[in-house]
This record gives sequence, C-alpha cells and structure tokens, in this order.
Amino acid sequence: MYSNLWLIPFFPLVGAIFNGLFGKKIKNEAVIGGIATGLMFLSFLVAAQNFIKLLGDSEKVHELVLASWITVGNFHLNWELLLDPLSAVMIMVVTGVGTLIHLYSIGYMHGEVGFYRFFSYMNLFAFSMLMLVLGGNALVMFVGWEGVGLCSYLLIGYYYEKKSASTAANKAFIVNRVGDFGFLCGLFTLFWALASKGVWTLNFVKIAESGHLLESGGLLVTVVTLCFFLGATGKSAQIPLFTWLPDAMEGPTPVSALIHAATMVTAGVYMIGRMNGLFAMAPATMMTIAIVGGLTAFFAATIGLAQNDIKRVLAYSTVSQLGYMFLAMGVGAFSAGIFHLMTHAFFKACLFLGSGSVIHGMHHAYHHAHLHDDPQDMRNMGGLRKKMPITFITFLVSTIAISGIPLFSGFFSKDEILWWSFGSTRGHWMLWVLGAAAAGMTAFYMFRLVFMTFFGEQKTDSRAKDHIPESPFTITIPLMVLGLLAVIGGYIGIPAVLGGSNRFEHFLAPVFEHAQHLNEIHAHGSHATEYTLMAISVAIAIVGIFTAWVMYIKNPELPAKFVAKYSRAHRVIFNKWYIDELYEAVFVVPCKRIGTFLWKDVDVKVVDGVVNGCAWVVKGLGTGLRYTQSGYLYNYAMAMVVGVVVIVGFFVF
Amino acid sequence: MITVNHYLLLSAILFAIGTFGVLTRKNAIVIFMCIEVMLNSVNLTFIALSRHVGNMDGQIFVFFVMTVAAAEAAVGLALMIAFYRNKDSIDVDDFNMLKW
Amino acid sequence: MADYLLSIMTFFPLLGVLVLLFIPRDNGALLKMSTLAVSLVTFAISLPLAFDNVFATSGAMQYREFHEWINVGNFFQMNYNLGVDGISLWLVMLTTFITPLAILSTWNAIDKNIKGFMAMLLLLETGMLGAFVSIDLFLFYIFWELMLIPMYFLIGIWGGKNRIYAAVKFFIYTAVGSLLMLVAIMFIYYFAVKSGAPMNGFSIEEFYKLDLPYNAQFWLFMAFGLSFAIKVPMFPLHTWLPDAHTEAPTAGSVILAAVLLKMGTYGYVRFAMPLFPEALPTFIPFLAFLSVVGIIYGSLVAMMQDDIKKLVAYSSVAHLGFVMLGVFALNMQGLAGGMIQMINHGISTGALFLIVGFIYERRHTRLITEFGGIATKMPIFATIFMIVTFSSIGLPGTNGFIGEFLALMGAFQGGLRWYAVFATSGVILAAIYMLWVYQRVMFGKVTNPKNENLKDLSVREIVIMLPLLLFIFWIGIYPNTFFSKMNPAMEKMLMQMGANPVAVVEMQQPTVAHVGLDDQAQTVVHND
Amino acid sequence: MEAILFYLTATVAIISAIFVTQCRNPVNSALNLITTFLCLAVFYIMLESPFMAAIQIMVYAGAIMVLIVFVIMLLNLGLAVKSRYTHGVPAAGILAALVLFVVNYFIRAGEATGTGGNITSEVITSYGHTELIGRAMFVDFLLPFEIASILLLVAIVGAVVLSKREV
Repeated sequence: MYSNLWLIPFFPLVGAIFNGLFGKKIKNEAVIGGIATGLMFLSFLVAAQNFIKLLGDSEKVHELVLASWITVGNFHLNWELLLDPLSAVMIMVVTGVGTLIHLYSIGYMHGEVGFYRFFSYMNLFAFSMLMLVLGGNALVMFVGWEGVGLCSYLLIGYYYEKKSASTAANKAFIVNRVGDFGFLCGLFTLFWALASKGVWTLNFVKIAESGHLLESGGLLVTVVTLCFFLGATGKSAQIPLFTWLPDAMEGPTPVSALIHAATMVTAGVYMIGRMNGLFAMAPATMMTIAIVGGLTAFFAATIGLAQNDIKRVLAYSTVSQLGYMFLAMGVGAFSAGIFHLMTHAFFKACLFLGSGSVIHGMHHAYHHAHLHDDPQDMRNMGGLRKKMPITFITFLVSTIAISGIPLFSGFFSKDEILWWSFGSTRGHWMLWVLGAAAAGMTAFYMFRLVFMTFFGEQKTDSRAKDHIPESPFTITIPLMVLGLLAVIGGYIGIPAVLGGSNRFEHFLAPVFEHAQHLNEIHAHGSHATEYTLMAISVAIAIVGIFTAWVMYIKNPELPAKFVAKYSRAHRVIFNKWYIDELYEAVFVVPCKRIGTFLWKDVDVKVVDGVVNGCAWVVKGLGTGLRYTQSGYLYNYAMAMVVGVVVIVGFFVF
Repeated sequence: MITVNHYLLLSAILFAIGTFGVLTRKNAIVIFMCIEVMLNSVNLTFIALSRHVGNMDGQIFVFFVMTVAAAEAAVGLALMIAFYRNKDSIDVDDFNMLKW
Repeated sequence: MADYLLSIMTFFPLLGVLVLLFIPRDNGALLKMSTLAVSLVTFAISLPLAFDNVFATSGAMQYREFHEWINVGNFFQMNYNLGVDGISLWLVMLTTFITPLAILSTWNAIDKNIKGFMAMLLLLETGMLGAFVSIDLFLFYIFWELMLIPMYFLIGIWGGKNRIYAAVKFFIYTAVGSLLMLVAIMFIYYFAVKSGAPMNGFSIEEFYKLDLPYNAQFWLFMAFGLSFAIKVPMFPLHTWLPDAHTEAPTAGSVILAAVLLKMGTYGYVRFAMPLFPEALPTFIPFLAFLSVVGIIYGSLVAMMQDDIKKLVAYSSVAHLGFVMLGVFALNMQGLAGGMIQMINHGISTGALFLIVGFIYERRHTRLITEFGGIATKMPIFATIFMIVTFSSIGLPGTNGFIGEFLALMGAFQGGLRWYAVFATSGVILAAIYMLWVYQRVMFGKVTNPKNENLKDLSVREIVIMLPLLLFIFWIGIYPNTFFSKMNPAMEKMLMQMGANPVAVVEMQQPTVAHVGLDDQAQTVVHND
Repeated sequence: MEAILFYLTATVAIISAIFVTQCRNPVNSALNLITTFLCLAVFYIMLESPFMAAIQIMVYAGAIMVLIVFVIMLLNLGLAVKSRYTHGVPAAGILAALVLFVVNYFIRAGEATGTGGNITSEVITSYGHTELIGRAMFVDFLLPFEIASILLLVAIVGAVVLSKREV
C-alpha cells in the first residue's frame, strides 16, 4: 500500500552521501545543486503521491516496518515509519518547502567554497527531518530529532572560520541538548510507566492505544509530558531555551529559512501533536505549555521591536510565532497549531528567502564597491522596492500574511489560535490578551522591517547604491511560489464561522479528535463572541501597521525621539532582556568554575594528594631504611651468613 | 679410626675459613677463590656422607656442584673482567652501585 | 582447529613475539610488517567466533578447552580452562580488531626500540585475550597480571615527558587492586575446599554455585569490586587514568582505553556481581552513585582541560560511568546498554586517541591553544574527527547513542531512577566538552603559523579510521548483530546475579536499594 | 696409618685454606687454593671415591684454577694497594667462629643415621667406582645431567656476552 514510504527520506540521504563523498571532486555547481534539488523533488513527488493516496483512503493510520533495530529482552524496537494525516501534512511541508529552498540555494550559494558541503548538509537535514516526522516510534523520531540538531549545528557553523558562527553552532547544539535531556527523561519515564503496566513499547500507535493505562491528570503523565515539553522548548526555541535561535542566524540565509523557520523549529510542535493523547491527559502540562507559548510569543515580539539586523528581526518573529503554535497546543487546539505551523512555514520561509535576496543584493553591491558594511543592517537599506520588485512583492505579501490581515493565510491560522485560547475549555482570556498583544507587535515590527527596507529613501552608501540588482531566477522562483502559498495557503482551513468547512481540521481529525473528545477539550462560545474577537485582533494588527507607517514613513525622526525618551526600556529590549548574560552568569561561568575546581582542587589536590601521600609515606620509610643498604658486597654477604647461622641454629637447638 | 664426623668437622673448618675470607677480603678474585673453598668443603661433606650412608646420590650431587662451580667461574670471571674494564679495579669497595 | 581456536588465538601473538626475536633490531619496516601481519592473522583466527550463531541460541560457554595444569590435590589445583560466551565474545573481537589498528597507528610514531615496542604490544594482546577467555579464576588472574607488565613498559619506555610517574602510578594503582583480588580468589577457593562443594580447580562455573555466607560475600565483593573499580576506573580511583593516557604513546592509549578499561567492567559482569549476588544489593546504591558522580565529574573536569588527550581521558571516566550504571541496573536493557557501551567506548574513544595521535605526530603538542582552524587545512581529518566526536557525544544513529540510551533506560527501569536522571545530564555535558574542544581545535582561522603547513591524513591513517567509522554506524543503525549474540548469555548472567532480566521496579516503591532480590519490589512482566 | 694420613692432609688443607684467604698477592692465593684442592682429592681417595678425586683434580685444580690464574694475569693484578681487608674483620671472625660452632654442635649432637645403603666398600671394589657413578648419572639422574649441560652452555654464552667489549 504505502510501501514506498521509505523512499521519502531515502532520496535526500542518497543526495547527502553522494554530495558528501564526491561533491568535492565534481566541483560543478549545477551538477551538485541539481542532484540535491532533484532528489528533494523526487522525495516531494513520492510524498505527494502518498498524501493523495491517504486523502482518498478511509484507513488513515499506516505503519511500515523497515527493519528491526534493538532487541534486548522484552524490549523490541523497529526502524518503522508511520503515515497518518499529521505526518502526511508534515512531509508535504518539509519536502515542498525543502525543494524550493534547495532550488533557491543554488543561486544564493553560488561561488561558495563549500558549495558541495552545503548541499550535502541540507540533504542530510531533509533526511533527518523526514525521519523525525515519519518516525513510527519515539526513538526513530529521536534519531531525526537529534539528526536535525546535528544538521542545524553543521549549517549554523557553515562559515566555521568565523568565531561567532562556530560559537552559535555550539550554542544551538548544546541548548538543544538541554532539551534532549528532557526528551530522554520523558522517554524513559514513559517507557518505564508503560512497561510496569505490561506494555513494552515506544511505538506511537501503541502508546496512543495504551495511554489509558496511565492515570489521567496523574503525576506520572504530567511528569512525562513536562519532560517532553522541555525537549520541545529546546528544539522550538521557547522560553527558557530560546536564546540559540537568534544566534543561529549566523548560518547562510537558506538555512535560516529551511531549518530555523519552516521545519526544524516546528519539530517541538509536531512532537506535541504526535503525542497529543498523553498531553491531553495532563491539564497541568497543557496549561504550562499555553503559558510558556503565550509568554514566548509576547517576549520575543518585544525584542523584535528594536532589532536592526534584518535576519534577527525575522528570528525573533519566528520565536514569537512558535510561541503561538505552543499556545495553540496548550489550549488543545492541536489542528490549529499544526495549521499555523504550515502557513508559518510558507510565509516565514518566504520572508527569510526574501531577506536573503535582499542580503544577496546588498552583498553584491558592497562587493562591487569594495565596501565592508554589514549587508544585513536595515539602517543601510531603504527604497529597495524599485530595485528588487519581485522580492518586494513577495515579501510584502508574506508580511501581510504574518500580520494577520484577512484573506491572507496567516489570518486564518492565527485567528483560530486566538479563538481557541479564549474559548477553549483549557483556555483563558489572559492567554488571548497575550496573543493579541503579540499579534499587534508582530504587525508593527514586520511592517517596520518592510518600511525600513523597501520604502523611504535609500540609505545605502552612495558608492554601492546603484549596484543592487534583482536576484536571479533560481532565487525569485521559490519566492514567487512561496508568496503565492502565503496568500492561498489558508484557504484549506477556513473556519466554520466564516462559512468554510475547515477541511484541514477534518483531515487531521483522526489524529486529534479522540484525545480531545476523551478529555473534553473543545472551544465553546457564540459566533458573536468569535466575530468580536476576530474584529479586535484585526484592528490591533491594523493599529500596529499604522503605527509603523507613522514612525518610519511619515515621521522618520520619531523612532530616535522615542528611543531617547525611553532609553532604559529600549536598552533592555535591544539587549534581549539580558537573557544571554543571565544564562552566562548562572550556568556557564559556574559550570566552568566547578570544572576547574574539580580538576585543580579535587582531582589534583585531594584525590591525587591521597595517592601521592601514600607514595610519600612509603618513600619516607624507604629513605629511612635505605641507610641499611651500604651497597658493599660484603655487607650483604654478611647479612646472608647471619641468616644462615640463625636458620641452621634454629633447627639445631 | 677416622669416622665420618672427622670429615664433617674438617669440612666445617674449611667452610668457616672460606666464609671468613669472603667476608673480609676486598679483592673480588680472592673472594671468588674463597667461595671455591666453601664449595669444596661442602663437596667433602657430600662425599663423606655418601660413603657413610652407602648411596651414590651424594656423589652425583658433587658433580652438579662442580658443574655449577664451573659455570660460576666462567660467568663470574667474565663479570669481573667487565667490571674491571669500567672501574679499573676489582675491589669490592668499588662495587657499591647496589645501594639505593 | 575449532577445538583449539581460543588457545591458538590467544597465543598466536606470543608466537609472533618469538618471530620478532629473530628479526634484526634495526630492520624497522620488517618488524612493523610482521607485527601487523601477526595481529591481522590473530584477528582472522578470531573471526569465526563472530560468525558463529551458537551464541544467539545458547548462553553457555562455547569453544571449551580443558587441560589440567597444576594439581597439588586439594591444596591447590588450577586448570587451563578456556571458553567464550556472549559476554566475552565481542570484547574478544574488539581486542583482536583494535590491536592491528593500534599497531598501524604507530608506523611513524615510534622510533626508538621498535622491536621492544612491537613485542610489548603483542604480549599485551595475549594477556588481554587470555583474560577474556579464561574460565578458571586463577588463570584469569595470571592473564590479568600479564596485561599489566607490557602496558607498564609501553608507558614507561615509550611515553611522554612524565612517563615514569605515570607508569608507576598506573602499575601501583592496579597492583593494589589485583592483590586484593588475589586474596579474595584464594579465600573463595579454600572456602570451597572446606565446604566440600564440587570444584573444578578455580572454575567460576562451580564458584557460581557456591553458597557463600553474606558476611563473606560482603568482604569478597569489596575486594573484587575495588580491584575492578580501579581498572574501570570509577571515581575516585580514576586519577591514574589521565596520567597514564597522557603519557602513553598513541597505540598504548588506544589499547588502554579500548580494551584494558573494559577489563574492569567485564570483571564486574563476569566475576564480582554474579559471584556474590547476595552482597550485590548492598553495594548497588553506592556504586551507582559513584558511577553517576563519575559521569558528571568526568565531564566537568574534561570540559576544563587544556590538553586534548587529557580531555579524552576524562571523558573516558564519564563514558564508563554510563557502562557501570547500566550494568548495575540489573536488567536486560541496562546490561545490554552497558555491554554495548563497552564496545562503543572502545571504538569511539580509541578513535579519539588515534585522532589526537595524528595531530600530535604532526605538531608534537596536544595543547588546545596551539591549534585552531585546522579544518581548513585538513578537511578529511575534520570530517572524521567530527563523526567520532558525535559518536562520543552519543548522537542517535551512531554507536554511542545505543549504549547510553539502553544503559539509562535500564537504570530507569531498574529502580535507579534518580541516578538515571542525573546521569542523563551527562548527555548535555558531553556535548559541551566535545563540541567546545572541536571548535577550538578545528574551527576559526588559522592563527598559529605552525599550523599553516599541516598535511591532511595519509592513506594509512584513513585506512586506520575507516573500520572504526564503519562500526560507529553499524552499531548505531543495526546493533542487533551484536545484541542477538549477547542476549542469551546476558540473561543467564542476570539470573546468576539474582536478578530478573525483565523486571520493572514499580514506582510506588522507594527508589533505591530494593533491586533484584526483594520479590515484593518488582513486577515480573512477560510480554510474549 | 689412615689416621696419620688424615690428620697430615687435613692440616695441610686448613693451612693452605687460611693462606688462600690471607695472601697479599692473588697469585699466591691461587696457588694455595690448588693445594687445598689436592688435599681434598686425597680425602676423596681415602673415601674410596677415586673417580671423584680424578675429577676434582681435572676440573678444579686444572680447569677452574687455570681460568682464575688466567684472569689474574689478564687483569695484571698486583699486590693490594690499600688495605687487604674490609672493616668487617672482627664481625666476620665472630661469624666464622659461630658457623664452626653451630656445625660442630650439630655433628656432636646428632649421629648421622641411615647407614645401610647398598653401596658398601665391597660393592665399590667389585664394580669399580667409575661404573657406579656412571650408572647413577646416566640412569637415575639423566634429566638433571642434561639440564646441567644446558646450564654450561648458557654459562658459555653468558661469559662471551659479558666479556665482549662492545655489546
């Protein structure tokens, strides 16, 4: 039936290995990029075929066992894949967006020394991500989970000669590892809890089936889900583990688009969706998730207000949007969360690629003029809409989408989330306030970005300003496709209140409905309330856009005054609430101190002190006794004779 | 009548003399010769007792003692030559590298 | 052939030593070639073991060999009693597999007294193999001590600046432990003689059946446990390890890490734990605690090292903490995790030492600050180092993950829950110290002019690394090759330890101490 | 007659042994040692062991002594330049006396037992001493005999290695 499922991750793996081994010899960029992109596209085709098949299939959950993996005692684990509506959506997003970004990269990475390396890593990433979403048990998922972490590490550190890049890569991996610690603890607890009930499994389907063995709302299931959530915060850059994502912008821009916007960072959301049965059973965890998600959405948005680096703004925007998804998961709006995941993948990938296009152009211009200004600093941009029309239009469309303006994709998904956070049985009006405030700020800083970059006067150095070209077609085609998706992507999930049938939710229902039903999670409230909330959120977004227009188009001197007036607040926000410094002081420095202490004091002084002390005692005794050893032959001989006499005497007398 | 005890006493005397020589002399070759005296005194004991007991084993033992003595002579003297080459002396006073 | 396979395998390297004696000392090339050939033949001899399916079905000792050796009646009797089962199988294979690689790695590194060096390596191989295949406890002890001597010379003669200190420290640490063990062995033997139990020399199979009183078990476990804990090494008996590793030549470090440390863990699994099952529960909380301390302590100390080799050495302390924790879980997952982690550590840490050796040969320094930006100069090296680094970190898909995962999972199930949670934090620390050192050595720009002209790996060096890389992925992706042959023996061994292989400690019980023996504390679950 | 011969020879043996230990010149010591060996050979004949006497003369007085004298000559050792004696003379004297005392006490206290082996004077005269030795050596003690030969071989090799100038 779905036996060709394994081909989906297999194609990128082949690409990764091929380019990794032979890319250096091939040298031809078209061949390397073509292979990588082509294999991604093949993978997309297989994914689409399976997706369509699943659409028409009444049986929605399919497992495919590839091989056995670990067999120890009662513990048996397979390499197995799982196709259900949830993973079907995910593979479509991953392979689809992935193919576009691969195509984009051919143009963007042109002329790089490590061209083959880049594509090898990208394909490896696609492979890992597909393993993550297709994994049929928690451990296969974890392989993908760590695999994407690895690729993220490799790609962030792609410019490894830059210290900041390699440091950012390390930070990303290590912070993710903190999350993995949670993931593993959750896995162990879950497995042990189930095994003690007689079910030795990590298989998702079986976990879902035997979830009822655990006490609903009990301590155990809360601990398990909290541990998993810690894992999710690491991968999806939520409070408290979000600090790595902005730094991860050291990687090439397509990487930011694919990994740090569209796919990998959403893995945490996907994972919660995958285990929704367990999460639904733990209201305390759900509440934690909702609060953390809401707070992340809010805080990241505040930081985004003040950044000047085009990619950093997008990075904080990503963190903020991920916060939305977690908010959705936390209030039980699983399908809304996944929906937002998908639309976010479209418009955020488009935004990142658009920013990449801008950076590409700026870089080109600076290179031409032999300048070394920062091509990512928005203060050097402005008025680019005439120079890069395609980039501008797609970028604008995506910005509108992320701001939640009606008829664009972001509106549908975001409003669904806001509605659930207000009306769900697990929701609360304060969560809605957080979400709405974040939405307003999002609209503000995204349009600030657009206005600073594409409108107004051109602030680029005069020597470079005339050399900014529109990007080549390998870059613009993905932009156009993604821009289109950012517009229409929302129409598959028009909620019932707007006259739609929300086909997306129906499609995902087999995965989520059971748990939602079992734990009485549903949104309630009249249509009037829903309309009102919708109107308010749209109004907030428009206010945000208007403010941005006032501050950056109408009165360009206003922001400076504003900063001067609230300098302290600005400094805090500009420096990201000093979270990095806090972590440095609380974790990194003590850790190093303890390490040094354990080494220099405990190891060298105490432990080795005891050991060497023993040696000294023996040596001291020896020093005393060595005076009995004259070294003269006859003294030894005499000692021997004395011995003989004594022994013989002993026997004789 | 000379009994076995006479022989034993004689060999004891020779043994004691040899011991004294080993312990007092400095010249390594003389020490070596004193050891030969001691060995021979033991040989005498062996043969005397062998005859007294009426068994050949003791005499065979003397053979082996001689073999060992010969081997010892060869190796010991070679050692002395080697030593003399290094130290230009065979005084045991100079043989004090064994300490510490 | 099959009847004497183990003897042939064990003593073939010794035969090689004899051959070496007839090669002139200044013919270095021939010496190296013949040593390599000998070790490769030994590997070839051992290969049938790996392909023998009998291990998948039976947990008993296979390839038995039995000859009386010393017999003084009841006073003292020991036999030449060999055999191999699923527990020792892969350790034997690891030994024969690593030795040729270690020899190959010394091709240009050793220039003084090659003959002696090679002879020591081969002698060491005999000692290691003998220790793994001995059934007779006394024979084991002989081989155990036999290993010590070549290693002592390898460190003491061909080591670095501080080699004498390191060698003596290594020797005395180990000797203290092994003498205690000798006393314990003698005690068991004469206990068996006095109690009139059926005996077959010092055969552990008979000793397993002994009914030692708890008090005796307690002290005997102390003696055995201390001896093996030194070898493992467990905190706080680990300080010989960094010194020995730092000073040892590359080949010595590789073998020390890959095989010699496994003697300690193997000793626990084969001797200390099954021989004294009643004393075991008393010690488990304490030993598990030390294992966890070892994991965290080793990682933290490794993080701050400025010498790469020392860093790897401390990371060994952490890795072996995982092994021990898994073993002390007393269930199939834990034991399997511990066992496979032994192999993993042999492969990954062995590879790391080889890598350190490669750059040491080029630059004659191991200080991290001397490096930086090597990745640009040595791309192949960078790739291999990267893979090994991630294997050491325990990335899924590589071998390290399987071991750590199973060990931790087993510990979690076996009632060592909190220990496991703390041990899991070692996963984070491992990433920190390994990635940090990788960054400082490989990434960035080349700042030190001495690094400008570094040559990438030669074909020989790549050939050394490839088999290791193969196994890094093999164990990561399809570990069942190994597990299938370990399972029956592990089950048998766990029964002997008085544990239920598939026990799950219920959550209502207090978390520690009630492992294995207390029937109330476990629910036995059969899932077939 | 036998007693006279015994005492005479014993006196010579003891005196020459003392000379061995006391002579200033090693060559004199060596010559005195030969005398001691010859005296012992006489005792062996008195003990009806002519073969042993012959061996004694050939091996000791012949081979070993030649070697010693040869070495003395080779090293060209003159008279002891410094004191002949170590500073342990009194202690050594006491010790030697003690040894003598202990052995003497041993001899007097205990009677040698176990007489009655089958090798009596008659047997020796009828078979001949050499044959008896040969029988014992090549039948009862064959393995030790062979091992002794290896020992000698090793000693030869050892002597060659040690006295070589460059190893």
